[in-house]
Amino acid sequence: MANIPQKIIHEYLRHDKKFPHVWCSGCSNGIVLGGIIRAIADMQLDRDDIMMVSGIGCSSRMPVYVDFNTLHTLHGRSIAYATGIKLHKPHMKVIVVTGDGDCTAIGGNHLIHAARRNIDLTVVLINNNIYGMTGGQCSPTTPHEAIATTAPYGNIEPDFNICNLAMGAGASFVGRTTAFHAIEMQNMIKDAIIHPGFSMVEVISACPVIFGRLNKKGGAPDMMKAMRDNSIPLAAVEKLPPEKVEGKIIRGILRRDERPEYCDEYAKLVKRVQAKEAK
Amino acid sequence: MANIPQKIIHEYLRHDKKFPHVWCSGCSNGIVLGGIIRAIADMQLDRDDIMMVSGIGCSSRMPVYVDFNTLHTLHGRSIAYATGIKLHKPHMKVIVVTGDGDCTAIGGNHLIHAARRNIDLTVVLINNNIYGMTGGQCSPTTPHEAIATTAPYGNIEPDFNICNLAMGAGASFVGRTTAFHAIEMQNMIKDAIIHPGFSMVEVISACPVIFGRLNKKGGAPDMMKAMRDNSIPLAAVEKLPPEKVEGKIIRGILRRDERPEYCDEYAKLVKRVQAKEAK
Amino acid sequence: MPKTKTEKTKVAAVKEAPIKESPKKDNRKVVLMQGNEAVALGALDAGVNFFAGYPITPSTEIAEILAAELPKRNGVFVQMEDEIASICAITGASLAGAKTLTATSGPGFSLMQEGIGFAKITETPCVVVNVQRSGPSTGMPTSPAQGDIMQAKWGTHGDAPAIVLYPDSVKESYELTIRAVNLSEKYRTCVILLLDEVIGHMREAVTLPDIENVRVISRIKPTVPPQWYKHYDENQKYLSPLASYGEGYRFHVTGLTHDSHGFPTNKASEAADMMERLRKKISHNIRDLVQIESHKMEDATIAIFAAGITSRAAKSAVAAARAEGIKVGLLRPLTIWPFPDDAVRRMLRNVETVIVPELNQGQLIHEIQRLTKDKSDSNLIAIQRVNGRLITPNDILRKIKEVC
Amino acid sequence: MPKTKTEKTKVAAVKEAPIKESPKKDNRKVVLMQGNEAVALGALDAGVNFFAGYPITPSTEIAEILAAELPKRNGVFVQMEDEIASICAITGASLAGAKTLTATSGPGFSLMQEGIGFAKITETPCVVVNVQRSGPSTGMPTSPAQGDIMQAKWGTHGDAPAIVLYPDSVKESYELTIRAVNLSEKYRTCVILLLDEVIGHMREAVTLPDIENVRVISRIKPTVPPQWYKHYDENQKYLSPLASYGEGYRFHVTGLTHDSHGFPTNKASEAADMMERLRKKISHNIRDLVQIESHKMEDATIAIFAAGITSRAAKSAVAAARAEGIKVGLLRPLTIWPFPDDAVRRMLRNVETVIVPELNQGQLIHEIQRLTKDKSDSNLIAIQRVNGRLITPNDILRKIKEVC
Amino acid sequence: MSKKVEKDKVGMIIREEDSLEKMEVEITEVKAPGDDDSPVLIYYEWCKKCGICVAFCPTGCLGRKADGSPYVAAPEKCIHCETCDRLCPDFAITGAKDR
Amino acid sequence: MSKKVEKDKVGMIIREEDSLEKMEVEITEVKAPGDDDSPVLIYYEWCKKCGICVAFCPTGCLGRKADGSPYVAAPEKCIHCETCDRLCPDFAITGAKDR
Amino acid sequence: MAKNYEIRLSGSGGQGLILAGIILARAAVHDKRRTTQTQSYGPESRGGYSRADVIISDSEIYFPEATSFDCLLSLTQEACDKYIFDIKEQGVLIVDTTFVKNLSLVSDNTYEVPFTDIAQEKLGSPITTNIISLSFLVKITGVVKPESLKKAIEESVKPAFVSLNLKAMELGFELAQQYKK
Amino acid sequence: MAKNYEIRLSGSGGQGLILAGIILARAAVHDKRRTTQTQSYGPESRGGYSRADVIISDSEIYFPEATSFDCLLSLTQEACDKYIFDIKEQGVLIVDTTFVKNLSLVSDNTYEVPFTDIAQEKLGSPITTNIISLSFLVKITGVVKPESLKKAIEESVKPAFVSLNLKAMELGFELAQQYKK
Ligand SMILES: Cc1ncc(C[n+]2csc(CCOP(=O)(O)OP(=O)(O)O)c2C)c(N)n1
Ligand SMILES: Cc1ncc(C[n+]2csc(CCOP(=O)(O)OP(=O)(O)O)c2C)c(N)n1
Ligand code: SF4
Ligand code: SF4
Ligand code: SF4
Ligand code: SF4
Repeated sequence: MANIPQKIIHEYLRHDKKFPHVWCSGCSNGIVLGGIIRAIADMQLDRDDIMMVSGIGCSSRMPVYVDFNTLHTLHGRSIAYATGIKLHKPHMKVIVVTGDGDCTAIGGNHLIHAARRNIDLTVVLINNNIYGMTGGQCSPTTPHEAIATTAPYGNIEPDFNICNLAMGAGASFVGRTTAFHAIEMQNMIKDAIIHPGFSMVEVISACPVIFGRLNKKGGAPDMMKAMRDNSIPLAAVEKLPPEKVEGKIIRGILRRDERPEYCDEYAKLVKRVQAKEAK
Repeated sequence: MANIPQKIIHEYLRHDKKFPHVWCSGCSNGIVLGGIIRAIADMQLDRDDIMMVSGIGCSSRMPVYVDFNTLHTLHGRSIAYATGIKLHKPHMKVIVVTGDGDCTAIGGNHLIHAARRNIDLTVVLINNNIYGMTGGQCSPTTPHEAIATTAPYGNIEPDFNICNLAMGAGASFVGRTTAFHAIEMQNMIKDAIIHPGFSMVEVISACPVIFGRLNKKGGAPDMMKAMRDNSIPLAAVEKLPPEKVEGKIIRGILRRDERPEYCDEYAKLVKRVQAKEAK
Repeated sequence: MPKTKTEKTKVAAVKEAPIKESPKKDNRKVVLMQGNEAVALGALDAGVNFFAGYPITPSTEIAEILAAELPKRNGVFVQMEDEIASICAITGASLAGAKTLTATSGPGFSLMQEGIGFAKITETPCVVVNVQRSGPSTGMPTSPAQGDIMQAKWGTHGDAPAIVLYPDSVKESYELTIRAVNLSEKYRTCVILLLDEVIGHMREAVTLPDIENVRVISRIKPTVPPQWYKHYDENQKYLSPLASYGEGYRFHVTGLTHDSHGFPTNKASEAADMMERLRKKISHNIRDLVQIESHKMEDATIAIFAAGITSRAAKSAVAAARAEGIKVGLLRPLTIWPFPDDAVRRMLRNVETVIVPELNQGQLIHEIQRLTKDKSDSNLIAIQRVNGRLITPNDILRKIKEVC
Repeated sequence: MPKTKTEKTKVAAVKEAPIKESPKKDNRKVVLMQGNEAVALGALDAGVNFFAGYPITPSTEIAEILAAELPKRNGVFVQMEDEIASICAITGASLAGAKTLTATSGPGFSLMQEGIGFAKITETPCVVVNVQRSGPSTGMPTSPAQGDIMQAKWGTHGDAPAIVLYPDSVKESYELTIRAVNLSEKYRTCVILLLDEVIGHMREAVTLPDIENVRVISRIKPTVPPQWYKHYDENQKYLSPLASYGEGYRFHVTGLTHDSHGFPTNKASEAADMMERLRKKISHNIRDLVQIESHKMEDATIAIFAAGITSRAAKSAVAAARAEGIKVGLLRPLTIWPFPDDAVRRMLRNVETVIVPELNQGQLIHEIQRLTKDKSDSNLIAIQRVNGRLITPNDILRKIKEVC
Repeated sequence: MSKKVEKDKVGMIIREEDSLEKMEVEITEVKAPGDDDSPVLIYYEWCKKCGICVAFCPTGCLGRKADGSPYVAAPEKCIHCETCDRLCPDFAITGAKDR
Repeated sequence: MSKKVEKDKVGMIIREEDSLEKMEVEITEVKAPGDDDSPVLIYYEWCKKCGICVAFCPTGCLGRKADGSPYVAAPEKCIHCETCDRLCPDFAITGAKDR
Repeated sequence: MAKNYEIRLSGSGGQGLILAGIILARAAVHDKRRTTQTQSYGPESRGGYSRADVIISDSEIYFPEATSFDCLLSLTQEACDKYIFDIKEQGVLIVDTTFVKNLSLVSDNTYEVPFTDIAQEKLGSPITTNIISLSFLVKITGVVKPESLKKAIEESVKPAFVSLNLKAMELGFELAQQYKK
Repeated sequence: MAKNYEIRLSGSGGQGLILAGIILARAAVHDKRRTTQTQSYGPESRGGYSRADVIISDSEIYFPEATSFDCLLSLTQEACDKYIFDIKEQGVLIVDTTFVKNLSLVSDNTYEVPFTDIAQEKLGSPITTNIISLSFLVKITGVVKPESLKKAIEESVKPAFVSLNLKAMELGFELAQQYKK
């Protein structure tokens, strides 16, 4: 495999799977997959210890392509499955790949409870503002007034600020970045994996074929440019006047707290109970 | 009925229902029911327009007792049912009565989505820190280290700050009070009903028979005293040094925003679409 | 246009034809549409004014069309956070007086089961459309299967009698949607419409009736003053008037076992009353509920029993076999639950062999086994396919030839 | 202590007795315990080391006991946010190598249906205990019913063959819990244990076996190197080795229709293979799976077919009737799904009348109808009760006398 | 009748059960120890003796009997603040002036 | 072979289907217009012609063909920033030095 | 078939009858006899109706609910009214006259004792009514050995309450002596 | 029973075959004939396999999927290979030689046209390949009237694209003229 592009990435792909992958031309899902792989490669983690779990959606098709332990579950339930795995095998690095619909519509309850428990999962939430897989229905993150097939006259619902939601639920690591900011993304995912507790990285992504077309956002490069131009790093927010921040995607690690991790706490409980029993 | 105590309350009770009600001696649920009735009486709302919806739990038994339109639904689903009712009959005042387990464990997803949509429901969340109905299992609001029948060695999970969760989800009116602060509660519920949008009032409550006994909290009066002594009004928080605030229940209206209400937005959409069609 | 002779014998005595015969047939519009589209239009024509749903292949078009259409007619379309919320929202809206419907597919249908049980025990009208896809679990979302037939009856816990309709064409999707809404209103229960993926996505020309020719049934409203109102006041046929929230009848509804006022009870006698009412309003109205098509059965010695898309393969096979002189007919249930026991028993009495093709591992066949005591197992022939492909006319024809 | 003569004929040929006979019988502990307690202890003795659940009457004690016991044995107890999360968590943990179980009741069981289908299609071992209460919907949470028998088989969408066990006593609750865990591991599927509310809460003296006498079956681990590993590599009896996550076998699992490696497929042939494997691993192992008790059936002219608590009323009735010289016996399925078709057919052949008492509006009766082609409907007698009370020995005795 | 009913019901909260008619609630008569001129009315049929009213009456107007139930110990002290009304979980007491 | 395959596959993304074996992915050969010494390698088999690499190459090293696919227009401009690597959703291009 | 001895303890939630049933069943186990104990209560486990059945036998017990009682204990009027007609002909009826004021059926085997009043009086609280009445029942009917009952009580109540409950047991035994016909 | 005319349009997702099928079915409706149109595609609606079946008849159509084709249109090699053997004896096969390079079966009724290349060349983009090939098919087989096809196209594509697609139709008709045997 001397001459193939992106050696690092290819090392982690399942070569007997169908490539090019299933995602549309220009879809950010592949970029995020690249970011996750690079983060893991950077850390030189043993791939036997990596568990990738997803729900249902375009983004949730990711696990099939990578040579980790992989589990493609039910729509909205990835975090619940991941919780079971992590609790039984706490040494594994459990990465949940999920879409905005998967994680915040049908799966919202599992997200907030994992955040509350502070169980050491890393949730990479690919937010393309739409249901891609099913062809363009409204998602809880579809912007107000945007078009979706179930919001043909423009969406009247307010969209979730997912990071606020996760923080409201008590998440100890919350970050937001975009597929355009690939290095930032890679590093943020790395930080999230390292973080001993629940972590969520929201990656703002482009679905050019469904969301883009419905909303006349141009092609993939245009949508990526929009990510570049409409986002500002957290560090810059304070320095800017409010009107320059308004409506912008704020990128960065929004929260990073040290809190007792759930599996650790359980292990301590076990120790405590057994010590008492021994007496 | 000249001589009965609490004339106002009795006017709103269903007299053919069993009284005394089902709740244990000293349980706060009755106090909250009183607060809701007083709030409604204060506003002189037509009882035909009042819809009370609940899930399953001790607290959720409330609707059967009051002479409103009442619906006792499934565990966790009260808000989803209420959403259907409100959308079809937007003129009704829809009050959801729910427990901490009902609303934040199994029902968490509906809570956050109703908050996001800003649909004009008033959620009165009776937080007794435990599953009362089923006999004392851990709830997402059971305090760390507290005893529950499913946490016999003390709860290792962190508890939700429900108000933060609701605010993180985008709720436009969020308040917290206790069953002890009955006048404050009554007024806050009134404000919440008046608020044109999603509102949630968390009422910290005492379950003396289950939570109290498991955790040796004394009788109902003791638990009510604890509410009095361990809570501080929001207004006072700023004036106090952080160590005096730490661990305290903060009471007050924590958020009250004006945001477009969902049924209104839908009505506008209908108008807009029909105007376009007419052309 | 020559028409194949197809005698549609409706076994049900008093058939509520959802479409009245129109006097001015020629003016009607012929439209090419999908089964899912027909469901959406049927819902609108039946007066559905509230839809809450969550997208899922292959049912999504129903939601998409209603999202566009309902606002035009003062109806509510709302996309909920999941299927559980969807069934709850339509049940709530129905209690507030709306005519409601939701649409989903296998995974969502499984999630709705608790809510379906609630609608049934509270006797709240609503319609759930399940456009079946290959299962179990996520399965093959764009492939057809008929795997949810038993689930449509038995999916929720406890005993909860079911009304389930099953069309075989785009036109019938339109008609049975109207009928489903009508039956839900009349019988105050959650009615289920099972579609095959192929029918949901298939396009056929449909002659839409003028709207004034559509027979729409709406719930009976109470006429008594509020104090006299009983939420479950059965009349002879176990169908009772239904008040709506917010209109002066401050009634109580609960998913607990309840008395005739709707208040919770643990009395054995009241519990039994409630359960009997739920059962009898179905079992005592079988003739009104059951529709079954009998196709070339008069002289048949072989019968095929098939529903939905599979019955169309069967019809092709029947035609081909008859062309070769084989006496074969088709029985097709339009109402799949309550199962048309009597009709099936009667109509299969005179045949020697029954072939039951279905896109699953054996569901209808169990019912036919139950109802054909006179036939040995070798005269009951199953054709089952679960690979995401249809049973074809040839598959059936081959079996017909094997047994004839 | 005189013992009533009860011949427990296990029809299944190779019965996996979960408890081996102990040589030192006298030393065993006799404990008064509840059915729910017995389930919890059975789970622990079977090696369950992971429980995720959500409280619900009347199953809660199972969770409560395991919350206390699992930490003592390095197992995990976690209370999830709901029943959906619970079934998902145990399935995930099982794929990571744990032996898992959850417990619930009707409403939670309905919510778990989607997840149960996922465990079945992915062939992941796990056990769901459903302590049945009166339904539908919230019903009467503290009252008994046998309303979820059909749901246990048909509750999830798509075809998904089921293994469902049904004990009739506290002791058998213990034994069948062990058996359920064993079968789930052996057959790599979600096994369901149905309890009656009365059995869950009833107390009886149970002689617990020494733990070394409990026969525990654990999944076969792969012996091939990771590159050769197929996640669904059937051997003769359709039971294939199962790797765990995190141990070098980086396999893929999906709820989509998949090939033998676990990767998604839309190929008709692979889809058919998968579905056939799911079906055949049950249907080809019927003799291993089915257990049925035959009680005084040798000379019986009347048979009662009953499960769980109702079979105990039946046994009382049998005793009373026999005391009056009436030749009546009882057939009781311990395995309710797969339904013991052959055994039932064979054992009912010689009786004239079959009485099927059950705490529902007719579930088992359908299966018996199907299997008794030789009997007219009037020789099949249903006793059904759905008012939250048990069918009593007298209820059955009365019917016996009516028909004898 | 007041005394008797009060006594009879100690410790007994009866719920509906088969073949027993629902317990009819009588709200025609109020049993206060003392007459109807008492500043505070207590409805013992509904009182569950939790002690909340006694604990939080700001003036010490209420006392607690041996069985836990409240009584008006010092009628003159009542300021009609309605604290007892609002905090009673069972709507069984009122100190309201207008009642 | 490279040219031919490239042409053949224009507009065609083939997915598995019955009775066709899964498409075998060949990753033994890289088709770059120019030789293997090109600073940028492009694997046209996987490229979906989204245009992202071209749009964001900071130096203008890449150009876009009529059919939308990228090519190395100005090899000398490549600074091996790996932007194209990271932003290509299909892992079809690399400007990495060490590859 | 050997005879079952069927006992129903009835009253309302919170009166501790289910615990009494468990203790009785435990005692039977100590007697090396077969036993089943079942119960029924309203959805509200506190305050609703409540009953516990115990069947004791020397042979296998099939149906675990008591259907006709060898002994009925009723601590409330409602429970008494409901079950009194299902007592066997020679069955024993024990009622707590603190609450049970009317008996529609009285026989030689009827015992009317104000258990709650006695508990309040002699032991300062009504909380031990269940044990007093159970011990009374045991002594009157002889269905289990007194030592077994004692052992069962010791196993079944929290250590802190053992001595109180044993006192209650003794009190029950004494009352039985007193009331024995 | 009158004969069904069965057509399968096959290729891959994104080639617009389902739209072509709908247009064909609409045209049949305009001809006042009976028709069914079904389709099959992979879970990924974009890029996966795709086929549309149209059956046109004068009598009731039972089974709606084409099982043996009076006409097969294949725009990809894979689709062609898969379905070619199910063409009826006198059935028409139309392939897009831009992608279909090998034909395992050629008859008098086989038409090999590089539709995609032609679309690219003549109309500047491959996007109208579906309409060109469909129009070709219509002209060759005469299964629907050209006017009906035109009407159906006008009804089925967005107003902005009508003229482009009508051009494509004309192109298809011309090609048919050219290739007609
Ligand atoms: C229970 C259930 N409901 C609905 C679906 C259908 N469904 C599949 S993916 C999806 C939405 C996907 O959206 P998102 O999670 O945002 O992912 P994307 O496809 O945009 O990456 C839906 C609704 C399903 N598979 N299961
Ligand atoms: C689907 C489902 N799961 C579980 C239950 C059992 N259940 C009934 S109430 C309840 C918890 C109630 O707790 P909470 O909402 O805090 O109310 P409380 O009783 O404390 O007022 C549970 C778990 C149920 N009824 N339905
Ligand atoms: S539909 Fe959108 S999210 Fe899905 S693969 Fe295509 S571009 Fe990506
Ligand atoms: S258990 Fe707790 S919450 Fe429930 S009624 Fe009793 S005191 Fe109130
Ligand atoms: S009204 Fe106020 S002062 Fe009077 S008794 Fe009640 S609490 Fe005490
Ligand atoms: S970014 Fe990748 S897929 Fe897109 S044009 Fe460049 S090489 Fe091709």
